Amino acid sequence: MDTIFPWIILLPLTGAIATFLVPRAWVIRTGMVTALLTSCMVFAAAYFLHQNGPVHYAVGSWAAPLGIRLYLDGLACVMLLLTAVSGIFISVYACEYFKDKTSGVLKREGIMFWPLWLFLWGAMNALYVSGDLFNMYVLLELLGLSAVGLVALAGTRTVLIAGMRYLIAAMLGSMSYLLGVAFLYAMHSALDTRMMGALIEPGMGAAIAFALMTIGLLLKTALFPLHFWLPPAHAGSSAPVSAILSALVVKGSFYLLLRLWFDVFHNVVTIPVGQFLGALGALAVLWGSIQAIRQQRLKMLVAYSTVAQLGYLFAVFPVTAGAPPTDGVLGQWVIESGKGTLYHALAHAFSKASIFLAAGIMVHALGTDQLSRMRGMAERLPLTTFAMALAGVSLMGLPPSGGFIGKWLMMHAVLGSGQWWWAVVIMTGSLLTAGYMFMMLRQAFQPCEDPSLFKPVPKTMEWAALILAFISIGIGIRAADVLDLLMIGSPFLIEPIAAVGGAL
Amino acid sequence: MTMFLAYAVTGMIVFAIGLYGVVIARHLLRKIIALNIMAGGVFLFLISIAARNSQAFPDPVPQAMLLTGVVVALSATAFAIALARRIYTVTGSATLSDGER
Amino acid sequence: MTSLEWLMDGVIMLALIVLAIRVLLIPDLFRAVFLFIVFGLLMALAWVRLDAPDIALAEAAIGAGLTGVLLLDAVRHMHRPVSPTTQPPSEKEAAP
Amino acid sequence: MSRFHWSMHVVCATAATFLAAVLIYTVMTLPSEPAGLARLVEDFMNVSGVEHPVTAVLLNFRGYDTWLELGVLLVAVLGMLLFQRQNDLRQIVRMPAAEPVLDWLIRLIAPMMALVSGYLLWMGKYSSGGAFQAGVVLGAACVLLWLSGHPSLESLSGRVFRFLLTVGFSVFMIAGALFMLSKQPFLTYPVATAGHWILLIETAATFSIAVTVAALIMGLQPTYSETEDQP
Repeated sequence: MDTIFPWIILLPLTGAIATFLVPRAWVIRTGMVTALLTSCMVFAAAYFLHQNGPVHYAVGSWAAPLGIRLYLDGLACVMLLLTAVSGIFISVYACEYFKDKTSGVLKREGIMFWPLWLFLWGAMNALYVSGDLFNMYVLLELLGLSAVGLVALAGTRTVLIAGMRYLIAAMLGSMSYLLGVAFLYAMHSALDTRMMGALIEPGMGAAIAFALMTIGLLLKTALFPLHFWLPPAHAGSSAPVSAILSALVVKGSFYLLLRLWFDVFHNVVTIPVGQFLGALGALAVLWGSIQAIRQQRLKMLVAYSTVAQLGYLFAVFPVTAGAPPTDGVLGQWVIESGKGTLYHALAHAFSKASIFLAAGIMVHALGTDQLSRMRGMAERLPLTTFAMALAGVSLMGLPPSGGFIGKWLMMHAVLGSGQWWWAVVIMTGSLLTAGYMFMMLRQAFQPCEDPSLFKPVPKTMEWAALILAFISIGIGIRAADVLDLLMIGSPFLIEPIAAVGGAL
Repeated sequence: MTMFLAYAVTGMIVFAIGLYGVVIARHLLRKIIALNIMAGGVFLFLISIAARNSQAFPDPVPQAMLLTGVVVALSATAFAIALARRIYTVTGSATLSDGER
Repeated sequence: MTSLEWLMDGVIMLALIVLAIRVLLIPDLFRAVFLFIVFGLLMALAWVRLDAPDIALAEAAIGAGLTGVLLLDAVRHMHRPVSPTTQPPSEKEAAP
Repeated sequence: MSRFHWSMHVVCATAATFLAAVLIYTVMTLPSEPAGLARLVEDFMNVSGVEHPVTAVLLNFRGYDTWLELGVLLVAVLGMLLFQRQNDLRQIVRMPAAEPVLDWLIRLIAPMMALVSGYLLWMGKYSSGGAFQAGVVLGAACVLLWLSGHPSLESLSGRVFRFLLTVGFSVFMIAGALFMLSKQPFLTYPVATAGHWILLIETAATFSIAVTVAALIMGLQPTYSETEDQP
């Protein structure tokens, strides 16, 4: 296992360098080869994890307080798989998307897309396995910069302004996170998450560090009050980039929040903090869905849907904050809600990527993503509409889709732990999601007056979107073994974790 | 009131001033300058942590963090300046005109 | 800590805070960038006082030097009207 | 100042002062004599291959961070190239030849700066110095050459320019991955030759930082095809 582990990070970054250096004709080939190799490496890592359990990996063979420790467990592995699977299909889609319609030659953006995308993928993989607080800061910055580069790829006015706003929000978030890490180091002279978790004790310093780091990560996850930069950035950028941002990038900072909450701050968090985050999540769900229903453009609708669906992920915090470490029963609900949140993240990633890719196909074929112009899409672009419908099913949470499993586990946990009001929010949110999904599909199934409007669309783009939608349904059916993989190394334990010690 | 505490407090004040500047500024370059001042505040705090213990040499780990932080802040600033100039070339205005956030 | 050292540290700290405020509130952008460069150099001086000479060298070179040059260049270019004709940068007051 | 209503200023100012007060109070409660990792670094100094603690932490104990940070620098240049719609610096207008006094001065200073950069790089093992300081000094030399009309980075061909940009990041990665063949974790230098490996990596990093720094400055200058560049 030790030989494979770092290749998850090395391969995408090598590919990024290669696509930057090779001549124009070779860029797509190098990019696709890197994407395939990285996915194989991630699947191999998942297989090894399944065989012999979680892995602690000391970079440079220096022990934790001094060196940097990487850690792969079920939670990290599921997120790696999420990035790899959606990454493959987004890459296939991007090969076609950036080709010039007439000459078939790669446009300028297509060349710059690959290095930035592979840097982002490498940063995501490194972020999921990182176990060191300062290392997470550097990776967050690398992720932010390459994401802003991707947003501003098209170079139009709206995209540049959205990219600038995103960059300023990302830099504010990183600075606040770094100050939190500085406070933690000032108090306990350690940077390793597990070690810090063992050393930390509730107090003013720990509370301020927690608040700073959480606000920084909330700004990067675009949770409700801090989401101003997300809709224009996700809607304005080109289709594969919006899919990358909505499905993958926002989940990276949410994953960090989850890691910090369970590994580092588990005995610092209090019930009101959990309720506060849950309330923000609920507001995001309601406000995002209402905004989505009011949108006229498909990509803005889907972008606001991202703001809403992110709100669901925060249901895990009130349940966790309420559960004292020693209480076995409540602890069981925490694991249940953790599974629900992860499953919702997984299903949301696949279905949101699929819808954004489908929206890209619509813009490719019709030249606009105005909802009113979607008439007759079902007739002219059957595969794309089918992909949108399937992804909508998963977003709404209808059985047997992955979204349903996620919502079911969350509801189960929330009701089980006695905080029934979150269940109300989840229900209304699903209703509103159904609202804007059917609003979108109703337009597509209108009779088509003028078939000549639709320009031909490459088949690989449609199949990429469709397969992603099938996957988001498929993980609902194969839920059992995904959940087993997730629970390796029991990521959602809440009793104070013993100092790293023996593992190295 | 050791030297560490004095500089740490200054760092915090500079951080708050920088944050205030980022929110208030409308010109993109001013926002970038304010972000750098904010970063300077955090780095001053980091350096004063390193100088706290009075052994032979100061704690090298925060200093290494600092050097990495300075270079990361530099690359983020250079990126932001290139983007701001591109926005100026494309839109002719050096502020995020439509709706200030 | 001799009183002389305290005086010097006090001056550096006060200057850092006052400069930080001045940089953000000064109307002219050129002067703001110059003040920011001075702020970077003072920061490097503070780090030398906190006995981190090599990091101070890096901060002076990167923080004050490089960021200052980039900002100055950006301010000079951002004064020009969008179509870069050869006439010198117009003296119109930069957007505050 | 900005066209905000004055109430916005007051609100933000009070919020900032409140934040500063909270942070200052927290700083007061911090332990003033903590353990710190200085002693731990001291114990491992003999194994790290360099004498200067900061360089040891930067390039050996936490080399992974420094490697990723070179990646961040590379993404910054990628962004700059993307926004300037260039692949390299060949389009940058070369400055007119400087008058003789400046020209003679630059001919004297530029090699001196290269020397200082080499010195800083070599001193990184023993006292303050290292890849970043050396790289910035070398980068400044390139910019000075360009400013005074001498051929500098804009005379490099696209491929060489891009190779120089990525050489620091790639050498660091290759050196780190090399030892994985002998079943060592990533970035583990053999103790005996650790110093040499670190020097090799620092040299490559100096070159790529120098080119990155110069590119970040020169890349934003007007290009030959400025008119064609209008959107």
